[in-house]
Amino acid sequence: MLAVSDLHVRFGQAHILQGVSLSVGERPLAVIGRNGMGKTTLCGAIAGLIRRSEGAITLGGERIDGLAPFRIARRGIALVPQGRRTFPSLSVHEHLRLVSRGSRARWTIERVYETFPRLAERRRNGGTELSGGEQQMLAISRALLMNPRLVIMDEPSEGLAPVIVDQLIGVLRALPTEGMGLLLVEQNLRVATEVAEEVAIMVTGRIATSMPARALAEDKEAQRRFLGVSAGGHH
Amino acid sequence: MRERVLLALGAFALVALLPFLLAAILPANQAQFWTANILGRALVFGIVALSLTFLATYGGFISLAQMMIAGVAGYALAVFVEGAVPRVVGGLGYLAAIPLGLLASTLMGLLVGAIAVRTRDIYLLMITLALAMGVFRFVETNIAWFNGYEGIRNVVGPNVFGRDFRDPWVFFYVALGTAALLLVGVLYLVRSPFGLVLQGIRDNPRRVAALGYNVALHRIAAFGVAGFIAGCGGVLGTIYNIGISPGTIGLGATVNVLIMSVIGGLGHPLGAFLGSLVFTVFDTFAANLYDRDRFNTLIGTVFLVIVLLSPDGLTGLASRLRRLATGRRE
Amino acid sequence: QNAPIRLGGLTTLEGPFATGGQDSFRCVQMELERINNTVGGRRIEFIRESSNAQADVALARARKLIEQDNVDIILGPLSGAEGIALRDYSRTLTGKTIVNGSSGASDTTLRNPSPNFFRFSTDGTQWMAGLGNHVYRNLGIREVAISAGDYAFPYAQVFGFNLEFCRAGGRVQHYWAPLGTTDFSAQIAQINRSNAGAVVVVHGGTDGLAFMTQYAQAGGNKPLIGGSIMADQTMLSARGPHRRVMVGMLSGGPIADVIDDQNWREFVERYRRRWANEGGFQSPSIHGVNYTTNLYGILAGLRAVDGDLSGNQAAFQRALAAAQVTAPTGAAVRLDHNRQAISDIFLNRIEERDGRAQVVAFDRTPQVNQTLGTPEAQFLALGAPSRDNPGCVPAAT
Amino acid sequence: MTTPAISLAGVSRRFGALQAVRDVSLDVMPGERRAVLGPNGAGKTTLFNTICGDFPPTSGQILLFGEDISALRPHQRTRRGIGRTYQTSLLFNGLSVLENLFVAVRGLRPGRFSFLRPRGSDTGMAKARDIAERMRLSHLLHEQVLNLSHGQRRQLEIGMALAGDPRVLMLDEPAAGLSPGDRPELLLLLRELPRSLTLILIEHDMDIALPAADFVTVMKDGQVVVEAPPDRIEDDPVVQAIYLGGGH
Amino acid sequence: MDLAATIVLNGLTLAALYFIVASGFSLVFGLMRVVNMAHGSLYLIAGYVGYAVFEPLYDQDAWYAWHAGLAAGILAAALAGALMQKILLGWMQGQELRQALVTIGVSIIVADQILAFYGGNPRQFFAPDSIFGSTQVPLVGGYPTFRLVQIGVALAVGVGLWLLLNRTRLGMMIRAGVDDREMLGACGINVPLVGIAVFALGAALCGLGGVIGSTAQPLAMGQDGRFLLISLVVVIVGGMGSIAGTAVGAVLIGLAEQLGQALFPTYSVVLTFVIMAAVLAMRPQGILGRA
Ligand SMILES: Nc1ncnc2c1ncn2[C@@H]1O[C@H](COP(=O)(O)OP(=O)(O)OP(=O)(O)O)[C@@H](O)[C@H]1O
Ligand SMILES: Nc1ncnc2c1ncn2[C@@H]1O[C@H](COP(=O)(O)OP(=O)(O)OP(=O)(O)O)[C@@H](O)[C@H]1O
Ligand SMILES: [Mg+2]
Ligand SMILES: [Mg+2]
Repeated sequence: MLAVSDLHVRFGQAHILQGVSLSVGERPLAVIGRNGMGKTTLCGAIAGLIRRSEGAITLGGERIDGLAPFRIARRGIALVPQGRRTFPSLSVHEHLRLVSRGSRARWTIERVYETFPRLAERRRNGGTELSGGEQQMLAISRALLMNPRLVIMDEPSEGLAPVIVDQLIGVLRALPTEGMGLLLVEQNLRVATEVAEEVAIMVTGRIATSMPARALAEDKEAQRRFLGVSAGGHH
Repeated sequence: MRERVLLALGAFALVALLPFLLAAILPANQAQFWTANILGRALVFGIVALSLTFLATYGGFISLAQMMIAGVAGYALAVFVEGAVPRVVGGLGYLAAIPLGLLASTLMGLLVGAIAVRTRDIYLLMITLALAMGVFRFVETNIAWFNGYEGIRNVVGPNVFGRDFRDPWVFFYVALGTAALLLVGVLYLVRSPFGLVLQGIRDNPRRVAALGYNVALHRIAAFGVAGFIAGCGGVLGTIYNIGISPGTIGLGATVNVLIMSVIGGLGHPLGAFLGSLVFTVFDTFAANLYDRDRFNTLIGTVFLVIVLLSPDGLTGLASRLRRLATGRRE
Repeated sequence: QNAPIRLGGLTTLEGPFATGGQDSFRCVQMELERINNTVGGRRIEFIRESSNAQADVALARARKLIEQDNVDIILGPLSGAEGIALRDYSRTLTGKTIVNGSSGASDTTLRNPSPNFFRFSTDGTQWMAGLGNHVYRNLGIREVAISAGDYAFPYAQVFGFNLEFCRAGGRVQHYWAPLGTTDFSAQIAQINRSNAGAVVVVHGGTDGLAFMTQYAQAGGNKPLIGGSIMADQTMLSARGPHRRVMVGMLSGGPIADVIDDQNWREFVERYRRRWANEGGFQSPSIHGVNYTTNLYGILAGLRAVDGDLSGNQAAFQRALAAAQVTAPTGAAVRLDHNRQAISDIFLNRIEERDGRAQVVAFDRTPQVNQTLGTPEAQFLALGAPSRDNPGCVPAAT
Repeated sequence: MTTPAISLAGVSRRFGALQAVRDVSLDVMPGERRAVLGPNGAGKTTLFNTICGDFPPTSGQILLFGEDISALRPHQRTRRGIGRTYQTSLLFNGLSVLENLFVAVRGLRPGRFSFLRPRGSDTGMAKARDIAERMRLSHLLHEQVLNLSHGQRRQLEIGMALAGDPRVLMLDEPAAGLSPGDRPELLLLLRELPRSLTLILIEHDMDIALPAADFVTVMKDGQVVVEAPPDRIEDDPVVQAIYLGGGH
Repeated sequence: MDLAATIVLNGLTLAALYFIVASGFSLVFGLMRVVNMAHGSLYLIAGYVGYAVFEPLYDQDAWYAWHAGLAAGILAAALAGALMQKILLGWMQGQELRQALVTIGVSIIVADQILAFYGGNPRQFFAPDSIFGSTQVPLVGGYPTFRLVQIGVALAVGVGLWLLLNRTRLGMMIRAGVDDREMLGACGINVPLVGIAVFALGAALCGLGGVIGSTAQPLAMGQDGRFLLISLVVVIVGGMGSIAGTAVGAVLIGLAEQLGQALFPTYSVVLTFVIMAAVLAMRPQGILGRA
């Protein structure tokens, strides 16, 4: 569905993305990597928020790179940005109304409220009058409500309580059955490995390697090499 | 950082030599005109613009009150100095009256800062504009102290080392010296704790408080500093204009200072002077370049083009070029 | 010696005063063309500059004319504060001369005048000469309401009116409004309720129009008496409800549209022919005429010295001081010891003539000097005109 | 008995109709490591805000080492030894990493209001570098903070709080946004903090929160619902139900 | 005491005019964070273009002359506004200061070009006879009907705007666009288009004010600066982006001006600015502005 080939991004002289190539099909793809490796930059570039300097991005065969963000979104790409970026002057409910595709779509406002009851309770709060986690839920819902062909999620589990994280995992796993592709950037290995079958590891602006999620979950060596996870870390 | 100071000083050294250059290439009267009424006038405006640039660049405060504050210094001088017409208070020599003027502008600066202490962004721009217009209207209507619409005339300026201030060269070098001192002062200040905190307030006042700083205090102090700078410009300007009248601090003048700062660029204090120079040249010669009845269209267009071309003015343009040349990332 | 004489023109081509400014250059250009730019055997080169009616801008422009464009004489400026600024500047000059354009503040020449600043046009106070007496004596009105702008020029005019009206025994009630006021309804409400026999209106361009319009809308019906710039083409050529009330309005000033004088008829004729299809008015504006009068002064001076400006213009300036000219209106003009004009002032009434409102002179006060006849010492003792000093001093009984 | 470092008595904070924090009373002893857990929107961050003064409590009393600070303004509380991080980083984007830290250090020293530049020998500068070292940001010392990645910002965020060596350190989800590799490092850093310092920690990552804490407070709907030592948290039925869920 | 009543009524009618003009400014200023320094120029454009249409019709005394002028003025302003946003401001969204300066540049040019086109002579619309004369008002007596009409128009504008902003999806887009345009775009909304729509609407309102204002007061050079300042003050005092706030601000300023002129004419001008400074010092976000 989504295909990125040899994508480069530069900020001034800084060469942030140095030829990223990846493709997302029906099944979710997870991208992980240490801080400052370029994951967010990648998401931004695909969504059209960051100008790419070279490379091609296609969605279902059509070129989308260079399009204005809103056109890319209309082609069917939704983004859950890092740092939530909810709108202070819109209430929770207005956020949802703003992007809702009506009541016949797969994801409806009602369904969002069922999935995240917390949001239902806060429907009148402004976008920043929410707790960190609530904002995160809102950002996720905002993307899902667009009923896109592909969702890009940049660390969606950040700030969520474990119980909500489990719930999120459930939701994400169900996406393929609803015909939604998923590009998932995560720092939470558990989420990444449980949602995606394929995991790409990013190191200084390149996809260093990609492997089956299960393999990575076992392979402490790979974790150490690419993520610097010291064996003692988890218990 | 060093390099910025050197850059600035270098620029000024260059300007210091200009008069001789001009004298070499132009007829005497024109050389004098350029020295006093283009360069000199540009320096005076530049100093006022500098006070705005200082607040905008490092504090994020776009203050439109700076011209008014400069005017306060000018009026204070005119009110107290001997020989001004009409004589309001008088009796003081320039040596006493000028510091008085600077004191007045600094206090006015602090006052503006205090009144605006809780406002930000566009709101700050507006409240300062309102204060400026308020003072302007008051001065324009008050006869007893400011002689209303006609203002106070005949502030001829002191003798500097036995040379008359009306001598364009004297005026020019005094203005230049003042400007240089103020500029270096600003560049020094912004890397001091005060300067850093000021920039912190620009980026994130809540955190500044959380780190144990008194935000209000720093903000007001910043306006005080800017007030002093503007005051220097006001004093020089008043002497240059042989007096001061409300028009000097009217809406037009206020906006002009903003225009200069932006043309020059809010990225670097030096921009203030670049901007004022460009502005002065156009302001003076637009009428020659273009149909005399329509030169405002020309000024407007030039201004528009500069703003459209470069978000951060001429200095921005310059540094971008430099970056391309050296291939270094700032 | 045969290099052209450089004459710098300074007026206001921006903002509210722009129309007056344009017209002043029209007239100057016309008169220079008429003598095809030569006087005393020397060509005259006319260099134009424009200020925005602010003192410091006028000063900057004047400096440019003198120092950059190297002019010998400046003709200008247009408004009061500018005039005073240039008067001060002229003092710092040697070998240059500034001749007023149309600025009408008294102090420019009355208090500490400058040796090389000349004014062949009369000032705002002089322009009201004869009006006060006429209102009191001939119209028998004993009390008036004065609505005036709160700045120098109206001060001068009100001063001039009161000087006569109060001395004659009249009572006045002042309503000051800041420059730029365009909603006078509060004032008008008060005025209509007062028992004033007439309303004296002294406002500049737009403000004046606003007052008249709203006076009309509020159904005002007291007789109107206008300041010199109220009864002006800029006002009358504007269309609007105000016209109704303005017909019949009295005013005083250095000009009128219709003056029974050969000079004037020819001048107006010339003006129409030259500018009819280049945006000119039906007849020249007050500013146009003032600039012209001052230009005549300059030309007279130059003729007297055969265009010889040598010796730091000393001879020329002496000639100027002694010059006697006839203004376009046919009024004789000479200068007093302060180099300020003494000339005729007209009493005007606005009438409908061949389909349009015109200012018609029905009387003139000859040779009005700057103190309206009062001995200078006594006049100076009254102090400078201002809101707090509107010149209303009853005759000592 | 010793006076608690932080002592809350019936602290409440409401936003309009909503009681974000409801009558919370708790004592944190000097040198204690206290973890505050709870579902999203439980009121944890708001509790922090009431303590550091960003949102003063609508009712209740806050004692810092016995001194009532309920009425003080934020910067005054900070000067009395409270330091905190923010859930969503609040940094000075226009300044470099080093300058950010320097401002943070200087904030609690005499002469914090000064027109004089720090000299090369300035201890504050030295301290700033040292902290950058500890937060593994040395390679970015002169980078403009605007250009930092999310995780790098989180690191700096913690550094800023440490800079003023507070007596009471409050961290709001310090691990959020850190890569798996950096989390153990963070844990180590927390463990190595001097015992003279009191630590209050909000964290959703149990691999950090539990090992780091001596004692755990669990909140829900603005109230304290469970208080227990870490080892008894994970199998506490209430906590599982409202917070951990089945995943653990 | 009928004098007092008259003055108050004057204040209110003046406030109505200020509200109409300022509401457009508030819309653009509050919702797009653009301090449109060319707002006054839009007022002039509407006025002069409107008058150009009005005059010939009026000479043939067509009853609809004024209405035609009104329509023309509004259209002209709206068009100008839309163009300004499309060509100059759209692509530098978010750079508040820069935009403000661009509009300053525009205002300088427009003022000068209008002077070139129409000359400096003041003009004034004649209100249609249906609303020209005067009406009997209790306490006050005969009162210019047109000034009363102003109040009606102002009310209509106010209600309309409120509904638009708080009841429609467009309103939500606009508000969200202020917070984070980039993200709004990523939500699939054509942000530039929204911007143009808002600008056109704001300008149209200003145009409405321009023609109505030029019927109540003379239309001349310098009016642009005046109404710009008034709009600024009104919006600031009321609180930006808040329609209700703009109304409050307008009433406050309108009354202050009239009372000031009646009580202490000399310093009445200063009064406006004193009020503004005072309000902002107390409530930085304006009386009804969101913090
Ligand atoms: N505007 C910019 N200019 C220069 N460098 C930048 C800019 N934005 C980001 N960078 C650099 O690009 C690198 C990648 O940033 P990015 O945010 O994509 O990392 P990331 O993988 O998302 O990290 P994290 O996991 O912490 O979110 C970082 O080193 C950052 O410093
Ligand atoms: N400024 C505000 N205005 C109104 N309500 C607010 C505001 N800030 C927070 N709230 C509400 O207060 C409640 C507590 O918020 P708080 O940020 O303390 O939760 P939290 O425990 O930190 O949650 P999280 O773990 O997601 O950060 C939430 O329901 C939130 O909606
Ligand atoms: Mg990231
Ligand atoms: Mg929180």
